[in-house]
Amino acid sequence: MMLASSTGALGALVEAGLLGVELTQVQWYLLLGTAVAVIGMVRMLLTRDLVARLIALNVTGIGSLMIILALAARSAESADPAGSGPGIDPVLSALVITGLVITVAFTGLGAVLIRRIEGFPVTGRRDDPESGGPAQDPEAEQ
Amino acid sequence: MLIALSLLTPLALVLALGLAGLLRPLTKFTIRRRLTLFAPLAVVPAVLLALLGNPGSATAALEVPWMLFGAHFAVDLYARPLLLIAALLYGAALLAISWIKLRDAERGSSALSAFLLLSFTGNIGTYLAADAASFYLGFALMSFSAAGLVIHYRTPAARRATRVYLVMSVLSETAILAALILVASGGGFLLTDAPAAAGTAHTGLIQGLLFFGFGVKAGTVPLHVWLPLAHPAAPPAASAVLSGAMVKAGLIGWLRFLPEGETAGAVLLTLALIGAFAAVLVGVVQHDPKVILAYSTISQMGFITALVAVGLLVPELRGATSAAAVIYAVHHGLAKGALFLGVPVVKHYARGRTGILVLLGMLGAGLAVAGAPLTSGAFGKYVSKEAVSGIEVLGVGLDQLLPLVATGSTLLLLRFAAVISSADRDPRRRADGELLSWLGVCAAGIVVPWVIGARWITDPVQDEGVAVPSWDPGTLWDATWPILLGIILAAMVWVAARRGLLPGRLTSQEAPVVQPGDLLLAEESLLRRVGSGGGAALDAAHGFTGSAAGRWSDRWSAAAQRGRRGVSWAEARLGGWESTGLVLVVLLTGVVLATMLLLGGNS
Amino acid sequence: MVTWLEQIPGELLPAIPLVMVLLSLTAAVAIFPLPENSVKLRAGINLTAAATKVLLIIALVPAVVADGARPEFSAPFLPGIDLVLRVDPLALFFAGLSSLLWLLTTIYALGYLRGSKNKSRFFGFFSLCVTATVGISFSGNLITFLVFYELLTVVTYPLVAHWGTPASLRAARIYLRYALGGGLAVLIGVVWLSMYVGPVDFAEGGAEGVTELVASNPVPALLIFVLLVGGLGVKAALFPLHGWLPLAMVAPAPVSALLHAVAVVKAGVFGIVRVLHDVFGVEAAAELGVLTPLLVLAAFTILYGSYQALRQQEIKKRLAYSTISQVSYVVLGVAMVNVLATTGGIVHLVHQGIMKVTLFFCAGLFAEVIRAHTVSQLRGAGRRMPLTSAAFTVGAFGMIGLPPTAGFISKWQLGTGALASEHPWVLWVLVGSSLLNAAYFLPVVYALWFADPEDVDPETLASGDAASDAADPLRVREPKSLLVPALITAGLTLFVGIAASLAFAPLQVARFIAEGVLG
Amino acid sequence: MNAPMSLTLFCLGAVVLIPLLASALSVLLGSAARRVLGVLTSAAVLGLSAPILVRVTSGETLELALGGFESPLGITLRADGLSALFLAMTAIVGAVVSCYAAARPAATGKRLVAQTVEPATVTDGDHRAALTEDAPAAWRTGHAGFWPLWLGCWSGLNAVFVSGDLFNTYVGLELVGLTAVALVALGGREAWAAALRYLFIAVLGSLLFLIGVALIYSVTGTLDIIDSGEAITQLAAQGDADLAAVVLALCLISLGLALKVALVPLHGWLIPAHSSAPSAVSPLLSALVIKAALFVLLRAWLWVAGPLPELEILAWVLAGMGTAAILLGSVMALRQSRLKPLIAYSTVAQVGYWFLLLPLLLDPETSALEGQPGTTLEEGAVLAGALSGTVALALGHGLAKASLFLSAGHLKDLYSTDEITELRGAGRAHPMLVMSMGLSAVGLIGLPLSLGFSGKWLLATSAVAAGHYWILVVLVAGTLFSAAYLLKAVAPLLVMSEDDQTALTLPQAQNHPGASDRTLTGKAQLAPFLLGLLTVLTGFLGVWLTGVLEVGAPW
Repeated sequence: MMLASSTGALGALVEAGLLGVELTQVQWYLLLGTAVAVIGMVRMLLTRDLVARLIALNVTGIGSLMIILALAARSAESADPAGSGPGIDPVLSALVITGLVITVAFTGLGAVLIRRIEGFPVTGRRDDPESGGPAQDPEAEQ
Repeated sequence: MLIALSLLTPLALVLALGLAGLLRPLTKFTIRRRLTLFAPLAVVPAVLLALLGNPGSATAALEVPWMLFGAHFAVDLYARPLLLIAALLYGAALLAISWIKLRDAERGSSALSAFLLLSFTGNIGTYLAADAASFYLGFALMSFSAAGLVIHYRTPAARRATRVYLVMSVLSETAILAALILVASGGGFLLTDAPAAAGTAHTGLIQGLLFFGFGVKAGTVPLHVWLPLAHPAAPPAASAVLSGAMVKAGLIGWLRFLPEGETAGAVLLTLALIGAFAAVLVGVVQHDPKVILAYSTISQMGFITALVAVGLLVPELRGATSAAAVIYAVHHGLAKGALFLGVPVVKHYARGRTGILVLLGMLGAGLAVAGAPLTSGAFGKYVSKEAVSGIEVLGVGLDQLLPLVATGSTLLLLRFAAVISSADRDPRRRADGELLSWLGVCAAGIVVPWVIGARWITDPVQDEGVAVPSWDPGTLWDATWPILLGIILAAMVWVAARRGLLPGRLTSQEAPVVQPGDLLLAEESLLRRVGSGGGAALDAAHGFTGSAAGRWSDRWSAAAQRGRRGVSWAEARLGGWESTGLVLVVLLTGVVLATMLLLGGNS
Repeated sequence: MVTWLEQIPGELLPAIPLVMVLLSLTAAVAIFPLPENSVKLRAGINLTAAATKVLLIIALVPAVVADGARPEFSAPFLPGIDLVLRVDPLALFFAGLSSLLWLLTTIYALGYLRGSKNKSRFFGFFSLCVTATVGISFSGNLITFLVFYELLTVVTYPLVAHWGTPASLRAARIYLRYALGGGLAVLIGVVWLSMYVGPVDFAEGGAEGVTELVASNPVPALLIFVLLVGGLGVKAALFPLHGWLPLAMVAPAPVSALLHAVAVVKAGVFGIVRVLHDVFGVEAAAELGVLTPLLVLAAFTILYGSYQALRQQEIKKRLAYSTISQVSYVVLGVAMVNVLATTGGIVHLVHQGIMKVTLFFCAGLFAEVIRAHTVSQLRGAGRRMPLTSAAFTVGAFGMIGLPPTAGFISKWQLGTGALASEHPWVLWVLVGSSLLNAAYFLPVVYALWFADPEDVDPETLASGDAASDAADPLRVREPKSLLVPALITAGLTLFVGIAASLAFAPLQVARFIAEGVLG
Repeated sequence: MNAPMSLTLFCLGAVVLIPLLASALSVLLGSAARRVLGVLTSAAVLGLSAPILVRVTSGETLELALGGFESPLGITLRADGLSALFLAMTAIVGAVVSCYAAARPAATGKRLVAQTVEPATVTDGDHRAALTEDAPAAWRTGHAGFWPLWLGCWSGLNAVFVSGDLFNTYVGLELVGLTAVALVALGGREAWAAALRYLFIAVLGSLLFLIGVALIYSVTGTLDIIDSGEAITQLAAQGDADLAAVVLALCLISLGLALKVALVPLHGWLIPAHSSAPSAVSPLLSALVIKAALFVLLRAWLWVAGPLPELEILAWVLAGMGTAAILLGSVMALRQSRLKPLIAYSTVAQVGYWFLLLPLLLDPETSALEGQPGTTLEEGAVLAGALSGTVALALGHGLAKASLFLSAGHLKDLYSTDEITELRGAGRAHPMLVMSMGLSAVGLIGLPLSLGFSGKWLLATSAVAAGHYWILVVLVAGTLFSAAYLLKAVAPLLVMSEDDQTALTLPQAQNHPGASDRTLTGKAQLAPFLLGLLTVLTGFLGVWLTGVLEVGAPW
């Protein structure tokens, strides 16, 4: 939610030409992608809550993939400047797809681990006989 | 070949005695008993060598290339007579302790004869050695096996004597080692050219070391302190050998190695004369007969050292004085040996049939030591007086001073006679090895010096036998007046003692006014003070370095501790999740910006 | 038997150094997995390996010393640098000493450790240690020397820590700290030198290129020399770096006998001799001006070691400090650049080894049989253990430098060498140190023979009585397998002392080496 | 193409795909069958990597386009000297650890099992069947999930080592990352948190790496390592503005990989992960997984970027972080009281050694040495010396660390504690184990006769030749520190008895399920001993290693 508001504000600023910077469409997306990635990373690195961190991880992933798409567009654009349609470099797009798949896999694994760590909230509190310590104290994940 | 034989037979016997220890106790005892019986025969090859090996002949030289640094042995002018008397004395000593009935034999006599054999080998080794290394080998073997003789009775006195003897002989050994290395590196490895080599470099140093080294053995003042302690402690046979033969090793050392030098000669002469006379003063007040004899040895050795000193002072006379010294040593060895062996003989055989024989023998030996006319003593003194005629010491002719030594020895002998006559008797019926060996030594004492003097010692200057004193009245009187003077003095003292004029302390029966080994107390305390002072200083230094090192290592470990704490603080900071993230972000932006600037800069 | 050895065909010779090194390595590999109770097999392997090693040395002696063969074996190890095993007289000298004493110490250890645990581990590391020592002696260039030098450190650690008590572990840790520090210093020196000069092959007058290096830039050459000698000085127990030796006396007797009298300490000194003679060459070292400080340091170590020995009451500690001072004789001799002194130094390498091993054997025997660890407990031991005391006395006289023993020969050579060199004051160091040696060995000998057993404090007297035989109530049975090696080495000390100028006696080989180096 | 050529090419492809196939297959099998399959696959991979190694040492680089598709779209596998060496080390360590895991299933982790119910069949990946609420869960030792994950990780590693282009390297890295996180998670309760943290780090690292790769592609137009390398060198020659993008890409790639290799400031995740992982997994993590990231870094720095002078700052930063790693890692290792964290910190310290060569690469021909008469290392050799030194150090570390972690894990499983003070005197009961720890300590400290020594020697000589004397100081400090903390770990095990001869009492050994297992555990101790022996024996391979690295070297 905080994320959406910040991108919106940035977009408004650019529209207003306040920044006085003439951006081609590709550079605009590059900037946007870097912004999303940086925000995601900062958010991920600073929160304590695991789930929020996982989501922030996804946001960083998306940000970086946006950068790659922008790069793909830039190189396609430079390849045939007067090219007909919105040419995207095929190789980089393949790169993006694989990146997405891998981020999803990691998110799945992360979710399972978080659920394990927070000790099956669905089936009630379970004192783990073997390790003794309370299962889900938040500092555990430091 | 004969040299090798004379050196090896005693060693073989000692080895056999040692190895016997491995067998079963019973057989061990019988084999050892039988071996000690053979022990006196071990000296026979040495006697043969002395008789047959005239210097320069084939039998008189032996070269063993593989031993030490190439060992050379030779019988030369000086070695031959000393070899003979050493062989005779050791033979007599071995005889005295082994050819006696089991009941009278001392406890552990086989150990005693083993040590005697070892010191015999060492002793003749020093005489026969012709190169510095073998000389030192003989000398060390002799002095350390002598310790075994002194400690034999294991009494507290014997222990103290051995301790003192060991300390002094270690000091003397080291000094001699340094001197020999100096001589050898100066080119004097072979003894024939040792004095010349010693003269070339570090002469003063070498002389000092030789004085100290051989002085300990020859009993010159102030190094004589171990003699009066060792002789009473050692068994009589051992002390006979100690003063008869071992002390002469010091003499042969000086003759072989000492280079000429006026100052050295003068110093040695003064020490010798002090020794000769002071020993008499201290000896007279002693109660133990063997201590008296020990002091008599010190005074006689003073006499011989004076001769050697003269040889240094006036190089031309060196040949004559050395010859005279050797003859006198031969006489003194046999006579003193007879006296020492006589002490137990008097104790066992003074009563009964053998009494007269004992009296005659002791009287003869005593007169010889005193230098009465017609005895070997007179011959020795005559030859020495001839050699040193013309030397002045503080205005008084040396040939006047030397006879006074005779008076001194007469006084000592009279005191000895007085003490020995009142000693308790433990008569033995049948004559055994002890008596026989004593008689042998007395006979040799009478005959051998004359034979040696006439035929063996060719005066290198006139190249013929040393002048044998003709019995005209002049020489007779020269020989007798010192003795008469001595007797008169003794009579006066005796009368004073009778009248109670002498101070009580002097004649008190128990402790003699001056403990035997007089200077020893002073030297011991000196040594102890030096040792403790040095030790304390070194310990303090050690403590200081120890604490400095301690302080330094504390500082070091404190710094290391601080370093570790700092690192673990940093680690704790870095461990946290946020910090890794923060660090990453900072690193990323920092590096990117830096490279951009750099690139911006040069592109 | 010797003639048979001489017929070993020429081309087999280069294989001998490799075989020598691999021999004890295979022995070690064979012994490690052996179960504890297979005593026979373990003893068999040990003794055959040791015996064959001594035989090979005997086979090499005529070839190397007489007709100057230099068998060599090399294998690639690092780019541009090979592992080279070369046999020259100095190598033969040290390898001969260590293999002979390894044979004797193995016999001794077999008896000594009869009752104790994990013997396989002990003998495994024991033969590894000898592999390292033989490797050190045969190494042909500085890198191979360094490899075996470090191997020696690693392999001797478990031996020092054998008893596994916290005290022995602490001592082993300190030893490792010193030895690793030294090893690192040598590593840096070797890297730096080989960077300048390439593979540093030992050559008679100094490795090629080193003399130019010393000429062109002396400062790094000096630093390299200091690093090398400092690193080797740790094992050679030179003054500031000797702290570990007395502590390592906690190890079992055979370990302190072989290691601290022969292998470890001698490796350090052997290294210094190699660096001085075959890496820098004596002229270059003199040009660098390092010889006099080295001489002063060695002299100070001699006096300091003897002084410390004087203050120790424990026998093994006293022997340890005496080792520290005796080993510096070798450095003293080599640092004085003339044939006589160098011969004295090199021959003392062997003589000190033989004498010190005898003393450690006897110390082990005293500790084992009558539980005597301090000098005062030794009183009257002469009557109860006559043969051990006799061996100890021979060793002690050797240390003092009295004639019939080998110590006299080296002391005489060093003395004459000192006077021939331009440092005559060294003679007084020798004299002083023989006095100090006498000061701390003669009381022990006196206590052995002349002190009465009665005034021995009762409990050591009682402990000895149990095993004494009937006839002499005090005589104690000395175990054969411990006694025989001690007597052999004592006999060797006397034999080498007396027959010093025999054909291949240590003195002749040492003179041959010294003449080879100094011309 | 003649027969043998196609055979080795087949091996090249098979070495990646066979473990992947086995991993998939093992999911379907029971736990006993998985162990057999695991051992078989490791033997197969060992067999496959041998011909590759032989072919490469004879001097040619193997290239295989999978399925015939040429480079832009198809996957090209390329095996040169560097990859052959890493492949071989991974095969050896992998095989030995797999045999260990097969011999001691208890070492493969802990699983949560409902008390009464037969252990539910394990579905794919790590999703556990939902447990019934009432039956109390109990931890059982041994987790069958180990095998599929480990074989998958192995195939990922091989993919990274032989991949010809950057994108495949990325895919390989991801596969390794994913399976490694899961493997850590097998370690039970406290391992989950560490696994999660490792996950975040891995993903972050790979995202940075991905952006870097994309940047390089956008500049050079190709993903293939060799082609992009040539393109970049041309760019550098023309001094093109795009060079800035390449430098930025290198920064991102280096930092991403530094995260994955746990270089010091970014090493927070490694200690909990490696020390709480099961005893069969932590050797794999320390010895192999972080090596993949190092391998890619070397590829990027030497093959792709070619030593660009502009990378000066980044090189010095990384080298600084490396030195900090050595010092901090060692000091922290000294302060640990438990064995596994100590060894983990030792890994952090050893990682520092591998980054020391970067400044060397940038200006190897410094003038420092022109004046020396006897310089042996001519100019080109400094680069070769530095690289072979680093590779030797990495491989030596792999072998030694695997053996050390296996032994420590073994002790921890047996006595359920790895507190050093409690394990005093363990040497008496496990002489073979302590012996192998000693041998690996020799390898880690870098004493002679070990790969570590040859590595340090090569690095030191080339550093001195290039005038970077500071490396010598760091190496010496590192050696001393490593000696200190390894001694601290191994020495207490040798204690036999207290000073007053009282026997030492070890904590009560875990009760083993069956007698048969006892013999197997005894046998299992052979694995660390074998690895320890290898660390020492490979000491002789210094020359051979430099030769192999010449094959396909960028200069």
